[in-house]
Amino acid sequence: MNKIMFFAHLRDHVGEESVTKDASGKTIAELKQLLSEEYGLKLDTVMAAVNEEFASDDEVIQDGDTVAFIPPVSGG
Amino acid sequence: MNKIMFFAHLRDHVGEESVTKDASGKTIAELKQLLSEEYGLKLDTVMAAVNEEFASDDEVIQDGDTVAFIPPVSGG
Amino acid sequence: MNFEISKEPIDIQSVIDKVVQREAGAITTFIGTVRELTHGKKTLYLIYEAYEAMAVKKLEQIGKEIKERWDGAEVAITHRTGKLDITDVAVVIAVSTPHRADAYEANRYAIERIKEIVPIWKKEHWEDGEEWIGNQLETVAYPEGKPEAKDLNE
Amino acid sequence: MNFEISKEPIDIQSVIDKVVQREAGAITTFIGTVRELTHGKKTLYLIYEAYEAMAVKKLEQIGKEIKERWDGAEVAITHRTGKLDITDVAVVIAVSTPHRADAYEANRYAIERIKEIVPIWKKEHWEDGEEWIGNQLETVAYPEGKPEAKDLNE
Repeated sequence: MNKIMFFAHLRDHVGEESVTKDASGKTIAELKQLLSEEYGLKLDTVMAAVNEEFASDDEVIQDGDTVAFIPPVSGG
Repeated sequence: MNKIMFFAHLRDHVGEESVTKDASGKTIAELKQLLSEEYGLKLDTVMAAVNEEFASDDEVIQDGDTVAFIPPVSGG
Repeated sequence: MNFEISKEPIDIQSVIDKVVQREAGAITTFIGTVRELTHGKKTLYLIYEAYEAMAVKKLEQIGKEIKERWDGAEVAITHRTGKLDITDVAVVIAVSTPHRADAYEANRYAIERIKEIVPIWKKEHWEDGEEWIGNQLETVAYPEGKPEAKDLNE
Repeated sequence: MNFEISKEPIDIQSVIDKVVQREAGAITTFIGTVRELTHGKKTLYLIYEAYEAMAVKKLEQIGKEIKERWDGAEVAITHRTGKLDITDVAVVIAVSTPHRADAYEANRYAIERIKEIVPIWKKEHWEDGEEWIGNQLETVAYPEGKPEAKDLNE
């Protein structure tokens, strides 16, 4: 299983800090597509992180990985 | 009369923080020449200030003016 | 612990203390504060949210990048989260180096990198609404909202 | 009293407090500290001497120059005098501005100007001697040891 984390407007939209899903074997792009359909999220300009490191769209998710969606940041 | 102030190595050399002299009517250049002879000071690369403002070599000293000699600064 | 995310107000002196070194002649700090007006619009307060574990890692990465680029540099960064009022301190970056030019440049580099790669977001609250703010880079076009390829997996 | 010469240790936070403003999103500070090694030579301690009345005036002048050049800037500077040990703080410059690029640039301007026009001198003490140090400008040739004509009578 995988922990999927949301931040900023994504968190507000989904209404959860994280959800648990089996995403193993899927690419980030495939997971984005799935979540877009399930929650009506717009994820095409959103970065992903796998286990706290930025990940590209073609990275394949392993069982146990934590996936986070990172909207454009605005710290500082 | 005029208060003539010395700083840094000039103060060490003269052995006084300041001396009192009548320099009125003299230019800064003339006062430098006089002090060079009297104390063996090398003042050609030293700036002067009159009443706490930088003064050029041709400025004429008035009675009551405070004159200070300002070696290259090294604050900060 | 030179790189921290803090829910409490930041003690600036304690961030500075982390970079004091006998080899340093210069320490620069950048203190990001909550400004009342942005594009003429009045901010009431901000909420900062962070992906804390990853944010700390990315701050550490920025510190590492600085030490590689500026010889003898020490770096400490603390970023606040939660509700911040006008003039509250959101971030403190302290950099020490042997010579002052490096201290300014390395510090500037740190804030620009924070605005590129550190997962922290702010929500502005105005009298007539609220909004999560996208990237705040003032100088770099960043239309896709994602870090450059070079930033990935570093 | 945003511009001071102090015989006592400088409280950095109190200098920063002077430039906090609701319009500022950025505060930069420069903290000049006593470095142990200069050109490989080991400093034991420094003595700073100032022409205090004129130094305060010249710091005020620098503040005025900054406010003219950088819109909305606030500036505070305190310079220490007396005996300073390694890592002691010699000078603190705090600048606040609405936007961060200005805060870095204006702060950098302040330290360069201090090294040009403010009558403060340091005497370095080493194991084998001591010497009053001439100008410390790292970037500008200044062979005559005097400010540019434009600095006079400003």
